[in-house]
Amino acid sequence: MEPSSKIFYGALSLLTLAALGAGLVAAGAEGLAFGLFSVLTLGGALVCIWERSVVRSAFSLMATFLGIAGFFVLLHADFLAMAQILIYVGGILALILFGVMLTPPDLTERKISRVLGGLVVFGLGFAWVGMRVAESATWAVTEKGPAEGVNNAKRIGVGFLAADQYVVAFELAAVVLTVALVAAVYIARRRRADLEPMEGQGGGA
Amino acid sequence: MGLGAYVAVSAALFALGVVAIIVRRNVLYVLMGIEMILNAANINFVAFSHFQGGALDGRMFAIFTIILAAAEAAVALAIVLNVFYLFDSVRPSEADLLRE
Amino acid sequence: MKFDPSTDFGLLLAVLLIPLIGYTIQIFFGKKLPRQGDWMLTGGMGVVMLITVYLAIKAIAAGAHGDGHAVDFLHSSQDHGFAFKWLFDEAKGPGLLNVVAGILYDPLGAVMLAVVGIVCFCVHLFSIGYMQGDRRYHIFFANISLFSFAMLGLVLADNILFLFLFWEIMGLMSYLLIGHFSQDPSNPFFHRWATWASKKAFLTTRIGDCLLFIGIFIFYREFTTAWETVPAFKEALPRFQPFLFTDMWEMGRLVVAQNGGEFPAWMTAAGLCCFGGTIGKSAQFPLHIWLPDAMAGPTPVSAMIHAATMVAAGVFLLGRMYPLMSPEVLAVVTVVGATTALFAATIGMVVYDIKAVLAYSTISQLGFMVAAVGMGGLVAGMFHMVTHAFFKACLFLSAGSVIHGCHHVQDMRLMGGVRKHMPVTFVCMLVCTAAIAGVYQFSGYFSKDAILLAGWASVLDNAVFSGWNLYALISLAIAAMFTAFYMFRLIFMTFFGEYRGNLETHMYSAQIAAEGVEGPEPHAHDDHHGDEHGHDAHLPHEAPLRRNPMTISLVILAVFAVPGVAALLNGWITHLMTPLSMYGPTAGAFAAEKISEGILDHDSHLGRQAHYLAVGVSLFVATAGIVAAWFLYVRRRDLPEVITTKLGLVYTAVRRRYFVDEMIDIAFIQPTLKLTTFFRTFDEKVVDGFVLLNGSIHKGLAFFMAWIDKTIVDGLVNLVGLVSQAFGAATRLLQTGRIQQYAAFAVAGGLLLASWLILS
Amino acid sequence: MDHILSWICFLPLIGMTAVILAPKGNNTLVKAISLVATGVPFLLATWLYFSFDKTTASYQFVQRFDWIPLLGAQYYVGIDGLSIALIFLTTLLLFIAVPASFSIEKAQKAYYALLLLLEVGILGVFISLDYFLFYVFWEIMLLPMYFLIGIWGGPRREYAAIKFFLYTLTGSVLMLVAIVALRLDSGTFSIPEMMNLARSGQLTGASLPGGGQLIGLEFATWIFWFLFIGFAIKVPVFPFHTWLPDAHVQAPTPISVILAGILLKLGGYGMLRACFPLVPTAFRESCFALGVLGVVSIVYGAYVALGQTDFKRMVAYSSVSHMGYVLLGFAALTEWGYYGAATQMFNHGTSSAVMFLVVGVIYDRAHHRDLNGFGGLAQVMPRYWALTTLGFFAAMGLPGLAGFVSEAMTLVGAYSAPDPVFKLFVLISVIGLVITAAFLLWAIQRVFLGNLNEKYKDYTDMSPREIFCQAPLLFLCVVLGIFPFFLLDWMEPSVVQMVDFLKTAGS
Repeated sequence: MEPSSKIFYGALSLLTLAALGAGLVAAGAEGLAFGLFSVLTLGGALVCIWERSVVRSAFSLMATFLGIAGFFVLLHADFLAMAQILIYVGGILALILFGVMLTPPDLTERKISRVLGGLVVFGLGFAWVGMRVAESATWAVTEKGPAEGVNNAKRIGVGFLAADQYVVAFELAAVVLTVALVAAVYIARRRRADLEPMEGQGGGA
Repeated sequence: MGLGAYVAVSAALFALGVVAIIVRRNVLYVLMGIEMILNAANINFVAFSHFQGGALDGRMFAIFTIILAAAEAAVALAIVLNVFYLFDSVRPSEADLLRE
Repeated sequence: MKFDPSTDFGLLLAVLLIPLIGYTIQIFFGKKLPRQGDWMLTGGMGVVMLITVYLAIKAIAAGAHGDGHAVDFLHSSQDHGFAFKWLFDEAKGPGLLNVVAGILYDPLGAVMLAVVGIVCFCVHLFSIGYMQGDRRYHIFFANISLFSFAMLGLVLADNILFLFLFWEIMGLMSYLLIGHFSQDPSNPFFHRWATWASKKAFLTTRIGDCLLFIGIFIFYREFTTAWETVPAFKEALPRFQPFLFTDMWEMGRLVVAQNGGEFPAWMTAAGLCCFGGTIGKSAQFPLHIWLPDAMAGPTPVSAMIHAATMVAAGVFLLGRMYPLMSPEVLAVVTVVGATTALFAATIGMVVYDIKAVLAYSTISQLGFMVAAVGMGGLVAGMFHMVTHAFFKACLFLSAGSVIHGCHHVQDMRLMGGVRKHMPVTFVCMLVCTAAIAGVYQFSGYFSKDAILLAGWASVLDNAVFSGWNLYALISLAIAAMFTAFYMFRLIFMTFFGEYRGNLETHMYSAQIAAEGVEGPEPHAHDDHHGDEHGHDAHLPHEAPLRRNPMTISLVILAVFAVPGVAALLNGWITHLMTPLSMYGPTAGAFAAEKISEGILDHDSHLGRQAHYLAVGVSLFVATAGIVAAWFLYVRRRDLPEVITTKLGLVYTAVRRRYFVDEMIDIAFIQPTLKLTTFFRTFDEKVVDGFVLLNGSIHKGLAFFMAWIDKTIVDGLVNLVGLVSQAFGAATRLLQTGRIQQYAAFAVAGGLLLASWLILS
Repeated sequence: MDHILSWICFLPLIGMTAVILAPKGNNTLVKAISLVATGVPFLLATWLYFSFDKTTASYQFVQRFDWIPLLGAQYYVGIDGLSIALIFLTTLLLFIAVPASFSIEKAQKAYYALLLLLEVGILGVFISLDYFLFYVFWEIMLLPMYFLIGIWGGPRREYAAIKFFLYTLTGSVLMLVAIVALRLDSGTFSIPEMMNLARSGQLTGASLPGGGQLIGLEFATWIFWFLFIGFAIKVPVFPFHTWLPDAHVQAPTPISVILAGILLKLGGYGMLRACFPLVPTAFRESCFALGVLGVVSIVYGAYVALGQTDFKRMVAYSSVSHMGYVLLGFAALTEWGYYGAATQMFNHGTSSAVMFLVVGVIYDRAHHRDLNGFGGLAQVMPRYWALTTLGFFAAMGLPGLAGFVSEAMTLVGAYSAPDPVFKLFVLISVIGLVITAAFLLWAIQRVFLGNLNEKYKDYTDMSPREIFCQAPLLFLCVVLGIFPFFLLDWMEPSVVQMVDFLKTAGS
């Protein structure tokens, strides 16, 4: 492991402990869970950006997706949490891994200065903007929490199919998905004639 | 935990997604960054939905986002493969035909 | 023998349809027919001739009975339901929007039709011999057939729009026929000249056509307006058709009557425009320039153009429009005609090309006819057109025969003594020359006598006297003398003396050496008719037996010029053609108002007086002209050169045809070409340039914007990059990766926007 | 056959689909499909022509139902005497354009597909009675033309295509502005209803901001000039004509034929259908200006044509000259003028198509169009010479041929116009007649007569296919010259009504 990574992972570990502790102090068990999930989410994303290898990045992204699923559970959106794990972890991530495997590894592309610079510039920028927004914003929330014990999956199912709700959008989404998949297959179809000149060097697949 | 905490996490994830898109020179990172941004949005949707008394709309949107993300990922990967075939590289800076 | 509308209109229609159908068959199948279809068209034209002659005899019979004049001999097929609705299928009542075409058969038409039939048949017959061996023989026949059709249609048309239609078809056919040799380099004739001449003929006559077209507009517009606004006209002519000749005459009468007996100014303008058509078609000064060049066509075509068709059409139009012409127009007609007659006669005296002499004589004779009409000698003019058609066709065909016999030489200085070798041609030509010169009792004598009579009558009659008539009378008398002179000069130079074609040196050699041969270069030894006569005998020869048709047609035409026959013709025509019979009772009387009493009634005091003067003058000028020609070209052959030297510049001017061609070139053609070049440049540089400039301005603007974008906007962005450089490693971020750079900018922009929102 | 108009209009679209779906490389099949897809509408149009009721001026074969209710746009089609002949001409010329295109080698599938799409657009414009529909078809037509010139054209095809596109797009934009304004004012897209409003003088923009006035000019005047310029570019009228020579010269022969034969007519037809009747008062005020433009186009076009050395450019400028008669006839505002203009559109459609086919024949052989580079071709190509001469004389307006009828009627109509200055216009435009004869004869002389260039000695005469393309057009030229009532009877009631409308409406 190179030195810069050592520092990075060290810092990340410290951040994890800080987040967990802060969560526990702030809101007890729920806070602890929140801290854990946010560490999973943001940490996964950070590792994803940091890591030199695409495979590792992809797997760290899985942590992000899992963390978000956790958030969904905390927010009483259990169906969504399940869908998140199924689709993102099971589908999209798998797709990305296919992509990773179909393309050759390029270990030279990561420039540490770039990554650090980007993190600093955009992190600072977003942090500043976010803070100012947080100061001034009033969120449109009903202070009382959500009703407990509602069957989320059923509500969503009804929402999809009820004529006055989301049936059209649902159908459209289905069509878009179908078309997109067909299109993806079509685009990815390798046309020999187009690629003759590159046959020698690019035949990774 | 209050709404602000979720929004803060979401914002941070969004920023990281942007960074991922911009700093790494591999198309796959662009793809992953986009996924992060979409997920950041999803957190917001669900959080707001939750703190507004469990309104359904936000969750519905989240579901559609997930669906579209799946579609987008499939197409994007196909494009990535094509870009790779064409330019023999997955660096987006190489695929600069737009400049022509 | 009365005109029977039920059958005779059918015959007249057949006269039109036979050549038209013949043409259609010939143009598609001519080449495959035996003898390339010449027998079919000639036979068809023979039938046409028989019909026209039969109908003419009927007309003459109508003129002979009664009080000796054919009155009320005007048949319009529309009165008998025999009409072709042209523009709209259903008749639109007395509306103004319909053109219904029918057949108008009147004495003028009857006579003209017979002349056209006979001359066209003779030309067809002659062509069988003359054109043999031509590569486009069948096309030639098709074209002369359609040419004849157009002239026949023009004569029979009962409305001016259809007359114009046939008029233009004739223009087209003359274009094609004059240019007949223009695309065949294997032909020994002058194809380059033919191309140019045919185009010149078409364009020159088209100028006249356009004037005629305008004249038709004016008549249409004014007549319809008058008819719609004045109730009396509506009552008088309930079924008014604005283009119909009979209705036009009637309307003209009514309009003039309503105007207090004076012609309104617009009628003068319209009449002048219509006369413009005559100037173009009948080769009057200054649009005569096409006619001498038109002899570039094959000789039969020249015969046709100069005799029965084309040029006759202009004079025929004058006859048709006579009632509508105001005295002012007639004065112009007189002056133009007389000037042309004299002007062309002077040129005729100095040219050596045998066809050119005939061409200028045609122009001159047309001037006679036009001037005659102008002076009131309507019948005299038409009669001269008839006699002229016969003898000029014969003269041209004889000339063609001579040219053919003399190995396609046209310069008279290279002929001579042909009399002995071509006796039949000589006789025919002599008869016709006598006729054109006005020798006593030959056909030209009668018609020219009638013209001079009209001149004298109009000069002597105080009611119609004007100085222009006196000018015309004098000019015509001189021109008649010149005519006799140059025609006999032609005879003496061509047929008398010794044959000069083979001689290396002779009296004209110096002149020829100086000026070159007139007409086409003689093609000495590659004669394409060489199979018929040996090269050793370069002597003229009569057409061989198998070319008999040529001689036959010569004889047919010459018959009409000989004494006796000519007198008969004279009697018939003077009895048949009167203003009353030509235009109907009312319009005829109206037309006759402009004509001197002495012309209308030869037995009046004025008529007798004018008649004696006319006979005296015409006999004198004919004799003087012939004697002068004999003296100069038979007796004292050295004199012409002396005289020409003495005349000096005047002679040069006449030789060069008064530089009319050159002047027209300078005055019209060159400016047109300059204007064309100017317009083209204008279009490419200014109009299009404006568009392109507009484009360039926008393009420049676009480049300017792009520059701003690149230097200032992009510069700002780069500035941001520079700022980022201060943060160290982030610099590179901005300088690599295309798409990502854009994304970075987008995000940076978003952030900047957000901060601006927050800070403001 | 209630839907006959829609069938005629959209059959080529079906053909286009079939062409696209045809197996790759099977060009024979593509050509056959195109022939059928243009031939069937031609037959239908012929049937339509003869089942047309000649006695009425009202719209026939009407179909009308809502199309975009939100905008108030309808699918409203129908024909009257003004459009029937042009529909026939369109289907005929497109049917001829297909065999005339057989010599094209490049990307044939796309070519025929675009050609068929073009036919849809053109026919759509001719049958539309709804202004929105009209505009949609108008734009549909523009694109295939752009590609047909830009891809299959000559060496400077991009320049020509872009010039054509920008010019016509400018016109379209002006039209669009006017259409929107008319829609806002009248509340309908239906042209007959707009005409009804215009008849009673209600289409004055009074309901719009400004109360019918804009920068000191009447609403109707603005509308008139916007629409007029939009159509004038298509006609083309001087000084909007400079796209024409370039587009013609660069376009392949069949496209030139369509361009000259039909597209130019769209301008004239558009004026008659969708410009003058909507703002009749403004039109009457502008008659003088229109007459001037017409006369300038006639004389100027003829002179510039005389000055050309490029065969096709000459023919293109002759179109400018001939279409000037259309404008002059319109401006005259007399029945004869309108008969003349309407027949001139048809007759120029046939004669100019013949002229472009003539140029195409020689260009296919010599691969250049320099008039001075030919000579003596009559010796090797007598049939070609004969057909060319006939076509040129038809274009010259020689009596007995169709051009004469229309030119004579136009000039007579203009001469009898209420405004006496039109007499002067006629006198000036007669110069155009002489110059037209001059440049056509000169062209014949330079191409066909004189000495034969050795280079051209082996040229073959016209092939049956080439004769097939020209023969029907020449046949029409001759027949309509002798029996012009085959055109005039059909348009008579509509023309009478239209002239009456234009003379009286809105006052």
